[in-house]
Amino acid sequence: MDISSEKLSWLYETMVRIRRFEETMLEQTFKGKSMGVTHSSDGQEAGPTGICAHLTEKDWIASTHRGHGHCIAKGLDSKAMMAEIFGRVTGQCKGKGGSMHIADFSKGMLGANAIVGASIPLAVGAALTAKYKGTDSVGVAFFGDGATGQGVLHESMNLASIWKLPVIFACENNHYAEATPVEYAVSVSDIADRAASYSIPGVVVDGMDVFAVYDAAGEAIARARRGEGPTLLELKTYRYHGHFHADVPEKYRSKEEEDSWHARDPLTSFEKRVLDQELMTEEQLAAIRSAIDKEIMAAVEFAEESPMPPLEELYTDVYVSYSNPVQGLR
Amino acid sequence: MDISSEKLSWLYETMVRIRRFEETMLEQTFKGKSMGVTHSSDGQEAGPTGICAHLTEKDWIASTHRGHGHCIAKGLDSKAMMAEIFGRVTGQCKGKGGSMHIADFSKGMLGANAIVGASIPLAVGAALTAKYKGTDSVGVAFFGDGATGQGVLHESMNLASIWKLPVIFACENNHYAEATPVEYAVSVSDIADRAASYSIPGVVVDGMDVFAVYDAAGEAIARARRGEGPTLLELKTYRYHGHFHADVPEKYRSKEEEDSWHARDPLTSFEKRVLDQELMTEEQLAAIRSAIDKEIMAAVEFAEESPMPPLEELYTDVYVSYSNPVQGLR
Amino acid sequence: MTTQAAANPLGPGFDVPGSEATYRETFNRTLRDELERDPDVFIMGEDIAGGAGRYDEEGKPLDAWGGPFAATKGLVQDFGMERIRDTPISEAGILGAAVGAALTGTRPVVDLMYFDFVTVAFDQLLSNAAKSRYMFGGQTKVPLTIFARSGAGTGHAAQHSENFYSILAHIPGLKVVAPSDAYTVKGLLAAAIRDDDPVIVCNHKKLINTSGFVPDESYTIDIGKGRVMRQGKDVTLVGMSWTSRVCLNAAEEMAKEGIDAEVIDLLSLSPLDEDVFLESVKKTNRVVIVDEDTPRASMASEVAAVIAEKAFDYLDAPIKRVTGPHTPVPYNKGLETAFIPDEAAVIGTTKKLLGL
Amino acid sequence: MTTQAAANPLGPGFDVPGSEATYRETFNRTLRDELERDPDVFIMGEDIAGGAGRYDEEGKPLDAWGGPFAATKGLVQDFGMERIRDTPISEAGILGAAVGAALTGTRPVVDLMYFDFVTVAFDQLLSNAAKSRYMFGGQTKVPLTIFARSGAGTGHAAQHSENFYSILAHIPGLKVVAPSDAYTVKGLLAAAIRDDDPVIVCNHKKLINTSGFVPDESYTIDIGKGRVMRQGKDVTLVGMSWTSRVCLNAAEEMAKEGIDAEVIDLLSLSPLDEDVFLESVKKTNRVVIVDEDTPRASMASEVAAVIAEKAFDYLDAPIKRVTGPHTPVPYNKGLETAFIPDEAAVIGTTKKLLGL
Ligand SMILES: Cc1ncc(C[n+]2csc(CCOP(=O)(O)OP(=O)(O)O)c2C)c(N)n1
Ligand SMILES: Cc1ncc(C[n+]2csc(CCOP(=O)(O)OP(=O)(O)O)c2C)c(N)n1
Ligand SMILES: [Mg+2]
Ligand SMILES: [Mg+2]
Repeated sequence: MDISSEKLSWLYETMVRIRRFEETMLEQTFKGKSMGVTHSSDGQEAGPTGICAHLTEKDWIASTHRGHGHCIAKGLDSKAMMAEIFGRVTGQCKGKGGSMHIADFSKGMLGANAIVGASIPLAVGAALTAKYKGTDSVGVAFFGDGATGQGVLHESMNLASIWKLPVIFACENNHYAEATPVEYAVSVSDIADRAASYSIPGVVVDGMDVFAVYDAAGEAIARARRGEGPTLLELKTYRYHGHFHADVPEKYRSKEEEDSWHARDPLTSFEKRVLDQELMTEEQLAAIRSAIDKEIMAAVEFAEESPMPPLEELYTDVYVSYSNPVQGLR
Repeated sequence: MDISSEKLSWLYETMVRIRRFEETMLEQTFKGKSMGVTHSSDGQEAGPTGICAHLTEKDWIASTHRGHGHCIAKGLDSKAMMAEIFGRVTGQCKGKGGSMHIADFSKGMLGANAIVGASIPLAVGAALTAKYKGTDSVGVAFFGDGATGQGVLHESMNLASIWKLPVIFACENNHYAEATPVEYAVSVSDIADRAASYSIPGVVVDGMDVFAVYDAAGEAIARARRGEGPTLLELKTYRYHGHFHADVPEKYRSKEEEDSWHARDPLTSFEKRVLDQELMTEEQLAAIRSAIDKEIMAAVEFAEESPMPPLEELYTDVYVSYSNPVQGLR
Repeated sequence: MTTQAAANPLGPGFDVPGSEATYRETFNRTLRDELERDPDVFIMGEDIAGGAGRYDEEGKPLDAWGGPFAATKGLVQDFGMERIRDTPISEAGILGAAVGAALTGTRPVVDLMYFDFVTVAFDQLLSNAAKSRYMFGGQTKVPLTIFARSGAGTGHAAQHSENFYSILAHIPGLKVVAPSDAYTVKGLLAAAIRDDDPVIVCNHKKLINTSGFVPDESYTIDIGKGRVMRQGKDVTLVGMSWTSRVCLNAAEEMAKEGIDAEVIDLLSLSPLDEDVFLESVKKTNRVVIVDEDTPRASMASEVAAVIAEKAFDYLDAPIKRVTGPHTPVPYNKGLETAFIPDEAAVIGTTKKLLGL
Repeated sequence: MTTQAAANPLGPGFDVPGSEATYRETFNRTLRDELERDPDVFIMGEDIAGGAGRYDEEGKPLDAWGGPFAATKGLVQDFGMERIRDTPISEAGILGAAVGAALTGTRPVVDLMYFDFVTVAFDQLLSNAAKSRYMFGGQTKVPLTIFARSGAGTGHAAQHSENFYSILAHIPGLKVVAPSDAYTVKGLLAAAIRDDDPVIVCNHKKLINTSGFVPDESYTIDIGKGRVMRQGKDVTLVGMSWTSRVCLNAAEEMAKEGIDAEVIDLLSLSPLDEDVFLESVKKTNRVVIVDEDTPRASMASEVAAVIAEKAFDYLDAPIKRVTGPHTPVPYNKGLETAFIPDEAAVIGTTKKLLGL
């Protein structure tokens, strides 16, 4: 395998960080610590990890309501993320965005977005900036199988194709949009096949295997950086938990189905593979896991102890400048 | 050829009616008789004619800003159409809609629409009604190559496919959207190929040959009536005049290109074919032409002599009922 | 009992058989009634059933979700998938298809979940639903009902908390109703579904779990009629949707201090019942308009403008508006709470207005 | 000269070098100036060049269309296709891409043709352009300019005649400007493109062929500042976009009869310059607000509400609104003309208000 050992441990560390963050985030949500709904991405760790492994802070990603994994893979700080979910002023968005709007522009993370499909053209625009300014940055649009129902995806893929923009359309097909099975809502068996409508490459990828994602994404991103245009990646994956914290997935999917996906868990299959191939030792893996455990616990503490935003924050950040603000008429 | 002689003369009569209507409509527009912009469809007669030849008043069509051909093929009265363009109360919409909004619900014509792409889902909805009520009616969505840039087309084709609705997506690819060449704006060489994204049939049709359209449409509509779902037809065609009355197409397309399409004129090729095969006589064709000439002249006279809508019409037809109308605050 | 009842005080106290019920139950129950009443009525939306295409042990279609806030819970199992139609996430396509269906002889009801998502389908709403009848010279109609959830208060943040009704009420061709309790949602939702024009039903998230008296019998409340929620003589408080309750609570509070406020509940935002608040202002000579929506070109602005034009000579004091600020809705609970006009704000403004 | 000049009467009469020019020429010229000023500025839209991908004899990109009303005529040949970017008909995708580009370091200017088409991209406008800065806690900005044509008067009928600015001005996070002549469009368009927030520029179709004095030098007009178009003492007429000219014409007419009307031109709808009309009303004690947009929850309503709250004690008469009716825009010329508030309507209403 042509992956440096640093990269290898980064892949594992990142997937573990996502897993622990989501599990902890859910616990905290049930404890009432989140100020709003939360959407966990555990089970889907391989996608963002394998893709962002090829990106730097100069590259941009656009994310969704299920965005914690994208954030972590793009290098966001778990403390600031947890604090945002807790609605604290130390949060990534000063507690004004919450779980569905975590962003860090300094890291090239253009934000989670709570309107399904709405963040896709933002990645196209980021790629347009790259082309306009002549840099080799790329834009990655993460979106789900359900988002393929939105017309703006079609428009975005057409624009990226005719303008040969450096965009990766990363469809995380976790087989459900809320409680709606993909086979009901999507009129094609492999979403990747829709790439043909835009004369761009479309690749079906095992979204549970970080190495498969790493390879497919590496090719697509290299192609984009070479100025050869966009690629559509379909990552077949699965969300272990419900659509949002309170959803009960047993109502619409079977135990057998869930088990079959858990059997392909991205973390355990990674562990098995690196141990079999003696690329990493059990000690190394364990060390990473316990380090991440501590980090996430520390993130919760940090969030817990952080102050709430002052009331004036209600009125700030609407505009860069505005001559006549209206603070409600009282 | 398995077309009855009645149908055969209907095809010719309808194409001639469209041609004469558009030419006359343009003349009248330049004379200042139209109250707004007009978009001529001459050159594109074979499409609406070959498709509507299979429809009854129980079937529905949704149309565009370039809708006169669709209206005529669906059996609308040229008098009421011309009067509408002249803004008269005898017009199809009492002079309140104009060239871009001609409709006749009694004929299953759901209206021309001035928002590109916006009428496409209306045909899907009409097909939904057919399915819901268990009739064998179909819905036809006419739209241009430029409209394929709109996300709502993607959404509509996906909906029609998953619900197996009786819809014909009739893309009139006249190779330009205003002054934008299709090869610049559309990222696939044959729009019909996009049907694969929805697991439905997609057929490239010679949009200058009414017989080719008649056959392809016949198959698609029969399929729809059998409950087997939608079809995407791409009619390759050409508009002889500018995008709208004042547009000068020479600015963006070549004489050679225009000539090559005129050489395939739907009317002359029809005439040649029926005469060669002795399906109709020159006398029959001439009789039809002069009858239509008279009809269209009569339509202009009718429009000319028709009264304007009374001022009260400004306030009517906003709602079926409204308890507190606001006639402007004066 | 239609308008009459609508003009009555709050739910309880009718001499008609009925019972206490939540807004949520009543909404669901009313959908059921209308589906039974008229076979042309069907409902479309994302996960209004859930698990589409899958069936339970008894071979019934799954009812795994039941719409946001369980608005459509249980309906698919009784009415089937043709009438309770789950859709992909394609608001523009869905609403456009609903308009097309309405134009051709059915009476679609569309659940757009949150008003924020109406923006994705806004062109279909403005260009087709609202304008078809007019631009086609009155030859057709659009018997379409759209409902969604509005407002702040549940930690859904900027993209799931739009009130949006000010924008909708601005649009000619649309009707907009804003129930304020279980009693009014039953009458207004039924009226909306039976109406031949496109009607949008605004359901404030904070109302959904409230409960009140609901008559058993079927009734409609006339679209275009507001109601007097509380009689008073010192000042008029005008509310809509959630803020009608805020006004009522504020009025009860102030009553303890001897301030006798009249409370007007608009119920319909388009058509707007000008008489119900003009008559009140002519009596009290003072008015505070309470609207959770952001202030500029809002329903609060409209009510103020109508009063300033038609009841000017009766006014003894400036027209006051208490609204949300000109900002998106923040996530943090404290900030979000500060966004929403509350009793304290209404009482404070009213007392200032009364010079107390 | 910025605000100062903006606060001046109409174009002519400055002691600065300049010349008569049309709104159309001035708009095009200003785009050119800003493209030259800042390499990060680029323009996107449908057929803003025309014939995309094709070249003339000299190998220059075709300039076959130049945008509706020739707004961008000639620009592609001087600035190239990267900076004058023709697009497919994908308003949501285009606007979304523009927001993404603005978030990542460029300054896009988007031509959406007619305001009616903004509805197709409305979600990108409301959910992303307007809310990104706020929901991300102020860590980013959206330096985006959107322009389109508004209003009735050209026979474009229901789907091409939206004014739409009342809806836009309602939205926190957006700025909205409405020039009323060649002089103001130069200053406001330049200010919009240089502004770090999303700004929407409303160009009324009836203004595009009007002409007036335009200074040669580059200048901006502060966004958020209105102007006094005409000084007067008897009554205040408030206009915006096209209706500012209607008000001015009406004032000149009435002057002949000895009625001395002050005319306020809002120029900015968000932020709204409350002081400029409040000061005027405090002086004249009477006001007529003239707005072509449909009346409910409109800019006219907002101005009326602000006056009713903040200048109540100065008012000697009801606040009058003269607006379009609550209907879509009809096609027939006579009906369309009746839709638009004209001088006669303004004069009639004003005289009634003055008891003449
Ligand atoms: C425009 C819009 N419509 C509907 C919703 C409600 N909603 C939130 S997430 C979701 C499902 C999205 O499914 P998918 O794209 O597959 O992403 P996943 O949740 O599976 O990660 C829906 C319908 C929304 N947020 N925005
Ligand atoms: C949403 C929207 N965007 C832009 C326009 C302006 N416009 C009118 S027709 C047209 C070109 C349409 O091209 P096409 O779909 O190929 O139809 P054709 O005119 O060739 O018949 C454009 C851009 C519009 N009317 N609606
Ligand atoms: Mg999914
Ligand atoms: Mg075309």
